[in-house]
Amino acid sequence: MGKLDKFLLTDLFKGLMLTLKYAFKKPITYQYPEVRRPIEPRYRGRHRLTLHDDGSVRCVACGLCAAICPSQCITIEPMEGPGGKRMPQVYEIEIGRCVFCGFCAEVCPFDAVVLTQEFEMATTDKSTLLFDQQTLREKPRG
Amino acid sequence: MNDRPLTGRMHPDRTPLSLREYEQAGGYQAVRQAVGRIAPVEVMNLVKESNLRGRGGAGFPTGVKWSFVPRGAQARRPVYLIANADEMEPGAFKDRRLLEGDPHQIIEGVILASYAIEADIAYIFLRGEYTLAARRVRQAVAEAYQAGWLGKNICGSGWGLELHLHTGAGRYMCGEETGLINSLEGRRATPRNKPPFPQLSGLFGRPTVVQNVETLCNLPHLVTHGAAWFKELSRCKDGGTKIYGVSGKVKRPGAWELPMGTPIREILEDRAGGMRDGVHLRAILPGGASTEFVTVDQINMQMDFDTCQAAGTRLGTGMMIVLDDQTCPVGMMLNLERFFAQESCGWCTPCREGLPWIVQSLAAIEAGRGEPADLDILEMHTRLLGPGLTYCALAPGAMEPLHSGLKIFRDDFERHLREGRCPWS
Amino acid sequence: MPVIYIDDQPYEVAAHHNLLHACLGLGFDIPYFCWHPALGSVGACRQCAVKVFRDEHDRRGQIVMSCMTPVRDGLRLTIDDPDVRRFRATIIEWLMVNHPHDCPVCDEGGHCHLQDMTVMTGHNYRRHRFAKRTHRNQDLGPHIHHEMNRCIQCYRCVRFYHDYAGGKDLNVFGAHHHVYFGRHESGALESEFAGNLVEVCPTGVFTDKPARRYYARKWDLQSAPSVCGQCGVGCNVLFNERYGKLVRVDNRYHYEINGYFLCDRGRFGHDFVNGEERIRRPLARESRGASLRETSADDALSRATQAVAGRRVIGIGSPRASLEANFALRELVGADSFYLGLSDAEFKSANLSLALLRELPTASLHEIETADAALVLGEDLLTTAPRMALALRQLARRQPTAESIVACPVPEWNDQAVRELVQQQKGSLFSATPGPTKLDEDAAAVYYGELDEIAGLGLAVAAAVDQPSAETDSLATQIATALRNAKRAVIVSGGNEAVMQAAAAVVRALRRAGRDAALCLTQPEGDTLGLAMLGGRALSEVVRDGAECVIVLENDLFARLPEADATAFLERTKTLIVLDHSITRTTARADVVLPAATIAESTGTFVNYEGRAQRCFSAFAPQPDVRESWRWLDALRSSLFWPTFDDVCRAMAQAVPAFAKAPDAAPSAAFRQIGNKIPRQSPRFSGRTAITAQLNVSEPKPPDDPDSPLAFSMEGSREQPPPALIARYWAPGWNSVQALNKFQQEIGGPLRGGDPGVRLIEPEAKP
Amino acid sequence: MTLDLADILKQYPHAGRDALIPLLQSVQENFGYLSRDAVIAVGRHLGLPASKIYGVATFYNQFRFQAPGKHHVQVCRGTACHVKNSATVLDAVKRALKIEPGQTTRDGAFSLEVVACIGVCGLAPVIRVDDEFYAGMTADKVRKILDSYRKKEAANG
Repeated sequence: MGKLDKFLLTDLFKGLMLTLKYAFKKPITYQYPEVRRPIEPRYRGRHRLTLHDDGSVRCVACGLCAAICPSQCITIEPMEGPGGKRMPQVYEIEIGRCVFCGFCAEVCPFDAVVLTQEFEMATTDKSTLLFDQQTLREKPRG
Repeated sequence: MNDRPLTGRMHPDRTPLSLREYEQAGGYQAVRQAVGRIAPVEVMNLVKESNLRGRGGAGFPTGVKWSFVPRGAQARRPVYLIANADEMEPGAFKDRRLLEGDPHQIIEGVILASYAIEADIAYIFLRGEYTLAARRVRQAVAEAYQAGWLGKNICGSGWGLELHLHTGAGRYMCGEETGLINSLEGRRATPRNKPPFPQLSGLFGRPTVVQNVETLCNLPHLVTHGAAWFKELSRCKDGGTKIYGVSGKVKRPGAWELPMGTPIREILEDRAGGMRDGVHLRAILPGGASTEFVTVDQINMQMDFDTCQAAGTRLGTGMMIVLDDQTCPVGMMLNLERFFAQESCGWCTPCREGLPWIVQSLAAIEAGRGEPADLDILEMHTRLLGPGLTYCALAPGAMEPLHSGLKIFRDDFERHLREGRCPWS
Repeated sequence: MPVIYIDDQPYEVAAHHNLLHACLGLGFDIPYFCWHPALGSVGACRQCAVKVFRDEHDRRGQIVMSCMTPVRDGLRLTIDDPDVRRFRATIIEWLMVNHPHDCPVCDEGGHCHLQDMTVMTGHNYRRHRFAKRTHRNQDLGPHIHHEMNRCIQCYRCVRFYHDYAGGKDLNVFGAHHHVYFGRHESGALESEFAGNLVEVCPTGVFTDKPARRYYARKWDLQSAPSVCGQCGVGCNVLFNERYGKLVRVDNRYHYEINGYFLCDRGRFGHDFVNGEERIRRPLARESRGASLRETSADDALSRATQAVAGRRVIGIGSPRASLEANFALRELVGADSFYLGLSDAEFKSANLSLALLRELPTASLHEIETADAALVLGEDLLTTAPRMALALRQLARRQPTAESIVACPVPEWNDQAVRELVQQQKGSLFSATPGPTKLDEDAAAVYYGELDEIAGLGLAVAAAVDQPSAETDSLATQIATALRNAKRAVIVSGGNEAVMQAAAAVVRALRRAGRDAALCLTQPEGDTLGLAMLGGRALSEVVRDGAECVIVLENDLFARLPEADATAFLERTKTLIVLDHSITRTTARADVVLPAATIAESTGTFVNYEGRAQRCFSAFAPQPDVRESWRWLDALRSSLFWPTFDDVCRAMAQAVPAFAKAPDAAPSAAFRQIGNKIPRQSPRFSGRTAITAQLNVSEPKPPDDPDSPLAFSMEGSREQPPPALIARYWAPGWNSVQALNKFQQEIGGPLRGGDPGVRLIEPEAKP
Repeated sequence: MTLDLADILKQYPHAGRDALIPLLQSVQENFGYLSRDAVIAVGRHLGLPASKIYGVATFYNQFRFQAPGKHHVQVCRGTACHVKNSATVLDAVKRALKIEPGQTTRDGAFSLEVVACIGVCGLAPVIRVDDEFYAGMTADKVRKILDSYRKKEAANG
């Protein structure tokens, strides 16, 4: 690099030119949260407990998801529901520990737990990261 | 000399021979000749020599079977002899004829067999539905006791025999010798594992021989006339005559006593009068429901144990079932397999679960809901319900008609699948 | 020993086994259902097919059922042949034709033999497309849940319940594919051993009904080896916990004692651990007359310490508390003030038992099963020691077999054939009891009479053994002849002193005659004999002695003393301190109640009827205020002597010579396997990090266990632990209890490394 | 009923287990079926638990456990009838009576039995109600015949 270039601040102007060039182009970043990025179809996000048509959970509390879970973040306490049907009394996922591997959904014999595309679970209070059955039943936002 | 020893002296009107009639026709002569006169072992050797083979279906040489029974001080008493009259195979009715027509003949047979194996107690295990036979045999047993042919000290020999009549409660499994023994003990008629064979540990854990009615009926004649005479009756190397029967759409269905080894054609055409008019023969189950089909081109086959086996089927009971061209072979097999599935005792897995699956598959095919995979399922069962793989011979027997049927009537099965209905319906 | 060739490799095997037994023993995996090591073979399921070859040139081979094929020298076979593999997979396919595939909701799921075998055979695709047959279930009472649709018709349940245990009310009904296993009408199962159906059934037809309330998978259970304290037999059990609740009690195999089976009292009798009556917080009252109130542990301890300090204190021990707890109490109050918490009759019988056991040899349950003759004097074993009654029944079943198979050679494992040979013949089992018992029908002869008459019969038998005379035809002579003819005889008694003495007289007479005879004396509770060995004064003396301060250890005085005596004694007591786990009439009168841990939550040593010391380990850590009794008692002393269990156990071994060997009952807490503790949880234990997330999202440290080599964790050694520390039966591919095969030296034989426990009493007379 | 239970049992003194099946046969012959009481009485006589007797009796085809109905319906399933579609006839009877073979309707009016062959193959497919044979059955005819029995029953009060 010559002294002249240094004196004329060529590099600076080159840089400014690049900035100027992009100033008139369409931006490539998303203005999250106003603008939301499309999510890939096989994205694995927050869990959801699927329901029967009558609103009861499909889950029979067999315990396979809890057993397969590599981060051991699923807790199930089964109970006998109406008509002797087996169902979960407690179904909790401690989402803060979840690695979103999707094994739980994979292993479920009834497709009762699925991974949705929801990913916005940030919080300032760690204790809210324990998702109980009610939370897991809700339809994901968006 | 009489060439129909078993049935020759029966009344044409099917009334039974009374004790007096039986004795006048030479009955109980064999007992008089043998019991106390010749050693039991000699009687057994005579039977061995005569090549008498069991008429129940398996065709095991009778004398050899008896030779496994322990004798003398070795034997744990009592020793039992059981006459197997639980004739339940579809299409079989030969024993009924023998029991109803000449009840003393079977009693004499029982006495001789019991003497040969030194048995103390004998049973006749009769199919429950044979009420007429039960009445006649019961009467005959009472007469025989009265005349001293049964009871203590027969013919002054010091040897005695008790004979009981037991009517079955209806299960095909009671025809299997160990199933029969269990039933007689008042248990469920599930078969037993062999070994130990019943000759060593049978009824109440004691030595027991189970023999078919027809086999036993041969004994009095065999003892009276000798082994040479007996062998001459036959047209093959097995001795004696055989009761052959035909059922199906023939002109004169029935049963006849003919020399062992009579060809199918003679039985079918000379005796049964051939097929009914307008009906054509397609295949024959030569030995009853649990034997392989033979086709029309094998009709000259001699009906004896070895020839049948060489031809890939079995002599079985010798009561043939004829399949004609107006009956759906799939439907016929469905009917047979439903019988076997119903009569499975439920002890071993392949038979208990396999046979109902076969029935479901056949029923689906017959109803036009079959799938090509069903044929593979059926074929698999014919392989895996084989001898040694199941607990007893019921399932392997049930597979025999299906095994050959799948080959012979392959086109008919495929037509069912193709047309989605039974072409005969 | 014969040599068999599996895939051309030679193996030595025992001659009297069947091929399945031998191959499993060699470590090969062959799937099976109807065979059971204790029940023998019947060849019903056809699952254990292998291919045998005529000689080394035979390549076609023949498929046979390995369970029905005797071992013989030079036998060549293969387990891994395409034909047999296909056949075995098809057997599963057939069984699956009607199996409901409801594993997710089935209580057996996760420890199901059928699941294991399905995976083992590789069957995975269903080709049967028709309707399944269904059955109605029955209500079989409070203990067993019935789900008939899952049945695979292996006939094990009836063979165990009916043939092995002598139950009358379970049977098989119907025929062909409608075979039904159950009662002839709904109703509670009557057998004392019905609970074993849960383990005998290879799938979920019979499941543990109390455990169903908790719906826990085997892999989620935290378990520890323990001992049943319901009677003096000392059967080995596994306690299984989840969420702080005792979920299920399983059989823990012990070759010498309970083998494969437990009685229902042991299996279903531990519900008090979760009971409403449990004391979970220390209780104290301000003054006499005030009511008991919950208080803190510190407060309760300080009250108790104050009451104890400087006073004469009486300690009352307990036959249901561990040796260590009783020892700790004795150390606290001094040997002179230590009273055995036994009723008068129990006291006498326990001391007499001890004296007799020191004189004459005794027999384990396994030795009873394999003896040739037995005489029961005075005891209704089905109520006092049910598992012993089951062992005697096996003697009665086995002994005529031995005679029959000489006459007609049949292998002993060929169950049906053997039973056919034996018919109704009964073995040399004799019973003399005050009234009819369920064991009577197995006995060759039965005698009913008052206890003194029974003692008289015993003495008459002893006399007849001494002087055999063929002419008299009395019952005593008949029994004496049978006992004299036996290679090994066992006399069972208990309870009444005179009867026990008579039983001992029979044993002595037999030994004088040069026969091998043993004496078995039942004990009413888990540690009765241990208490007698520890030694102490009779409880009847306590009423006379009295004291200002009394400590009662896990005992209810009203059950041991006459009502008036107990009331009077407690009236005179100024301060009553009671340690117990549940509310009793004694705790209701206490001034301080210290909540004791139950057997499922504590580490301790128990001594069974034969003087065998056995260790129990806590299956789960007790709640914060609940402690093992020896811990409370240690805390009552001026300074802590015994921070861990090993300390108290060692101190006891030093102080009491009879217990010198007690520490050897199981490895000490210092035991490590490849540097690791033994985990109480399975590697699949679920939700570890999240299980307490509702309290705190940070995962807490698992509780420490300074008392044992076991850890309250899934982490630790994955090797097979020493037998006293086996917390679950699991092996790769074997999730059900049948994984036990992999823990035994020989199938149906002792555990690898020897059976746990140590006998503390050496009789003078050598067996 | 010709004999009562005690008389039947008296014919089998000191009987063992092997007398079980003959004994059950005579009970059924006299009463038409094996009642719960009869089974228990037989059990007491032979020293066998009821479950064992039921275990044996349910194995065999011969034994019935419900009292036969006022009208006993037999459906033939022999080969001849099979060929002429006796399966649909049986289905129709089962549907009309809402019972399975071996059972009796709740009002005790009908019982159903499947027999291997009635022996009138010329009339196939055939059913028999009490002593009356009905030939050439179809599902429709079955319904009508059973209805007529019901009506007769109602008319008789």
